[in-house]
Amino acid sequence: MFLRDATTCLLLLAAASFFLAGLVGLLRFPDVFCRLHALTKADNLGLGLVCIALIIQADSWHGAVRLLLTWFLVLVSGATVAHLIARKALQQGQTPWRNR
Amino acid sequence: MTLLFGHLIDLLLAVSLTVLAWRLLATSDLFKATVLFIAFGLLMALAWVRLDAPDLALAEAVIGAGITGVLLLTALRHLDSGARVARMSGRSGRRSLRVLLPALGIMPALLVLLCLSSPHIRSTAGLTASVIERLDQIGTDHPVTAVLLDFRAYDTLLETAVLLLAVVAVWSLHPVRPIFSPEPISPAQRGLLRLLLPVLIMTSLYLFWRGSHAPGGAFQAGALLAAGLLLLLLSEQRLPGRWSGMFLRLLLAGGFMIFLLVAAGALVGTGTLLDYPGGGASWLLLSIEAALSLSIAALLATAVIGGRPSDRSTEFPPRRKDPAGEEG
Amino acid sequence: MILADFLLAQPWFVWLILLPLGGAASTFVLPRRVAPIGFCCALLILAGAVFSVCQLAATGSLTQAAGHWSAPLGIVLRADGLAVVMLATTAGVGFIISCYALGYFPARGHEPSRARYFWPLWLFVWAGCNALYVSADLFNLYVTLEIVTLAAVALTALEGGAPAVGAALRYLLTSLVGSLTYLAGVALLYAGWGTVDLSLLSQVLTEDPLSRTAMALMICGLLLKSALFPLHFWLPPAHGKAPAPVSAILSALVVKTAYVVLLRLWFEVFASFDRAMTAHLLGALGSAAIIWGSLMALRQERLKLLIAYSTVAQIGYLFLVFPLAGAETAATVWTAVILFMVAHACGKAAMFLVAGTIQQTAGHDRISQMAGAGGPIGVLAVVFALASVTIIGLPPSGGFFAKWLLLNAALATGQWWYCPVILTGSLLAAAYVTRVLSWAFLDVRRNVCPVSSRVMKWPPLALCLVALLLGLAAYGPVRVALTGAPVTGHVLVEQRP
Amino acid sequence: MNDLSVYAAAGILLFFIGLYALFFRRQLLSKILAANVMGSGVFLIFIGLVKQPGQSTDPVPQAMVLTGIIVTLCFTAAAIALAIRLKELNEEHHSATRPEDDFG
Amino acid sequence: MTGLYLGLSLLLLATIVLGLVRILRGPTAADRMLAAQLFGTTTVAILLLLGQATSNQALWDVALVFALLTAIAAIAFVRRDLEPEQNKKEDGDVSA
Repeated sequence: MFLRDATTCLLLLAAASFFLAGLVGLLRFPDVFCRLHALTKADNLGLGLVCIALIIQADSWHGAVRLLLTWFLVLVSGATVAHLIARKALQQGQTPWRNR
Repeated sequence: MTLLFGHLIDLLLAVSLTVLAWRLLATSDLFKATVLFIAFGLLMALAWVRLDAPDLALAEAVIGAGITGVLLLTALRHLDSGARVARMSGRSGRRSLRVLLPALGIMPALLVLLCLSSPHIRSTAGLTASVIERLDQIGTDHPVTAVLLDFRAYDTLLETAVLLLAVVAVWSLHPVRPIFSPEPISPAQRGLLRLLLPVLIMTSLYLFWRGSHAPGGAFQAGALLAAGLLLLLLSEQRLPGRWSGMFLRLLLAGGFMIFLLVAAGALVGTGTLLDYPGGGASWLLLSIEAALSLSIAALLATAVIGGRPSDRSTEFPPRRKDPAGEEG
Repeated sequence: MILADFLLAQPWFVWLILLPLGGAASTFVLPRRVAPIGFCCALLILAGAVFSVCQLAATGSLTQAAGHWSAPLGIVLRADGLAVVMLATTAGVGFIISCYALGYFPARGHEPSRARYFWPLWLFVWAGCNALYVSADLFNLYVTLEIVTLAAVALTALEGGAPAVGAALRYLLTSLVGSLTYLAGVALLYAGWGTVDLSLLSQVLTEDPLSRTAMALMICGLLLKSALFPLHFWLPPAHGKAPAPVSAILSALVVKTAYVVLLRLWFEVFASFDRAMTAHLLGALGSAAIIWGSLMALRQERLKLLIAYSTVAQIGYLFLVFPLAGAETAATVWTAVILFMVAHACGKAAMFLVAGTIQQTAGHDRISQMAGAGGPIGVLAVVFALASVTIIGLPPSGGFFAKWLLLNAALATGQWWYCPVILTGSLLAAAYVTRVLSWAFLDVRRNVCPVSSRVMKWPPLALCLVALLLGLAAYGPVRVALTGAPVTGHVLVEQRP
Repeated sequence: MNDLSVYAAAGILLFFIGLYALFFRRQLLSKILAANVMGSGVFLIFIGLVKQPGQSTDPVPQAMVLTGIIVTLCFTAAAIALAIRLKELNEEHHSATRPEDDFG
Repeated sequence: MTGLYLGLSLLLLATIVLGLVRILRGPTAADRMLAAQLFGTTTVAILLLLGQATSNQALWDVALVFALLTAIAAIAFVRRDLEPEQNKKEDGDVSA
């Protein structure tokens, strides 16, 4: 019981740090292509950790399945949308930022 | 601790809703306003959750984040070039209204004070108890669905009329134009559609089925289906010409007409409007709901497309022929 | 015999909601048969309204709880005198407008889409009006108001030009503000007293800041929707630019819907409140509307705009009711306002329909260039003149009788200053009507193209005859109007010193 | 005074912000958004005032707000269709009469 | 545990509020759309946590619906056609 709660705590704290990282990325990265990483990597990972933390707490299998399905959908949508937005930005003539 | 966090969430939500509304209405960049409005919808859904109204959160999620978003983003193409034409033609009165400014500043403050101090607020029990009490007389055990489809079914009938009316009004204005850009669709988008659509339909069925005993129901399921239709539309799927006539109109009006027929049948049979036989047999409610869901999906998607299908049975909505060319 | 019993036993006031709704849906599904379906529907509604009047006269007051769920949980429909008079007026005026529309929107013209969408939208307006009159539930009233508004907006835009679409958009946004403000008031009332039923609220409502705020919000919202001066800015463009039958619908019927809700609130829900200040404010705004609307009408260059401003002025009379409704004059003003609404609906609809015919014959509606437009037709001039009689308020019209009752009430309550306002309004009305008549009908140069179809000539005549003779046969309508009315006392036909 | 009153207060503010913007903004889309914000404000007032802490929310206003949300969506769709039509008509008019004068 | 769930929801809500700066600042339309997309993900997380905190399973349905619909606005954004960014002139604030 204690172990379960402790794991959940740890996972949630980790998730919080990923979400914060995503926020910093969104605010501080120099252009849209960099910021897309905040969306696709940090936040989706954070959500994944939240889902796992809640699955540990879940007492029925269909709750767990719903959580996994939610994460999966967000993951797929996030990846696709990042690709689409990047493509659109390139089409509109934005050039990716380079650190010179 | 728990209570404090709850309070802080409520406070933060309320403040950010207000600030967001102010920012989105103050900007003159319409695209920015639209994106802020989508974010506003997200926060509204969270507010409904905090207010313990998951039905409203569901509706706000589908309508605020999904359908209104598509509606506004699609409309922007026609509206955001140049503020001059997109401006109301009238000019009189606005200057004189400025004198009302102080009143507009003081009134909210007064109203807030009043509502928070009134002894009547929250002293009445409301109707929760009487709804719960009568739930076993009817064919559903989710209170909101019971109110929508039985206790205040007449409101719902008229609301469905408003939905149909909105489509009639939109269609009366102009023939449909091609609404999306003709450039090729990314294969990733097609892949996403193939993945999302089955899940979306399943979820919609699930919401529909849950509606009889938990948050969900005909409206949310229909709106979710409408979002699915819009996703199809965004991927260049169209209604073939032979279906964009009578079939489409029957689909749009079907839910309303069935509801109306049930109401009229009850009026002939029992002399009372919407008095379901057998105290609201669940199969009857279920079939009304099913027809309503389908119609609502079609109505919302059609209202977003904005424009009537042409008389010569062509695809609905039409394709844009020339990538660089004129609209219409 | 069985059939007759069955028909008489039907709750016709409920059928009057379902019939146009069904008609609207079927005309939408079958766009090639709109005119026959729509016209049959109008006939059925007319018959239903007649039945309703008979039932009301026989039984007193008609009520029904939808789905057998009584208030506060369910929605109660209630047809009292006011509701039935309005149902009958709407049915009569609506039937005539439907006849006229058969000629105005030819189904086989070069622009079939206008006819195709006029009918479903018009039937939606009709259904919304009927549902509104019989509703006894504040939230249900909101939904019906929205049906009427949305359909009326789409009808306004049916004309197709940029001015009409702009006017429709402004109408929509203004109405939306009005109904949301009204809804905010409903929310406060529900939060405080846990019901939205009119009669339950009138029993439990206590006068305190919360209920007074709710009252203020609801009244403000409804004032915006019923276009009382100075909130009338959206009305003239919308009514002036719409197609003629639509203008008739808007001016004769739609404007009065919000006002009917206001009457119900004032005389029923908030009846026990101390509202002298509000009443005087509404009376002052009404007086200003009479003077301002008439003066603006006098200045208009376009016939339809002139009639639209005349509507702004006539709305003002409706609001004189609030200050004049004293303890012993309540029944008098109640009767007066109902008669006034009936007379104005008939007269104004006739005027707009004539204006539409003139516009189609002459190709424009500029008053100064309209010389002779009515000449070769004759009947148009007669109809317009007869309709003016009730708008001005000359005997024996319904307008005269209503104003007479208002004057009596003003004297009986010692508020003599409303008398000059009413009289000035009549004089100004006479002035602007004479201006049209002198330009269009007396200066006959028989050089305009001949009149269009017959259905556009004769139906308006019936309307203005009704308006004209209403004053002579006022006993019936007055008796119906006072059935189940929330007022008591006598109708002061004669002012006692 | 309790924790949920903040939503009612926010609702009142949203109502007035929307009202203000509706009168003073000139772009049509802003006006339409303002009406939506007003609507959200009214709905928040409705539920925020009715909700009692620790109890489930009264289903009757929930159903009413659901109806209100759908009705507002219908109005939004109609208003946007009207706005697009108005802009089209104005453009036709301007390109027909004064093609050079197309900048505000 | 409930305190932790609510606290984390509060934190996530705060990241949304701070992230609004990106929508307000832009500078390009893609940036704004991207930020809105990010909020969708965060909202899903908040809903899951609130659902767990109040043990109200209906909120997970709301989260599922959000997860399904996060993509739709962004897809509408890329599918509408738009003049290139440079042509989009910032109109002066017309509210004055």
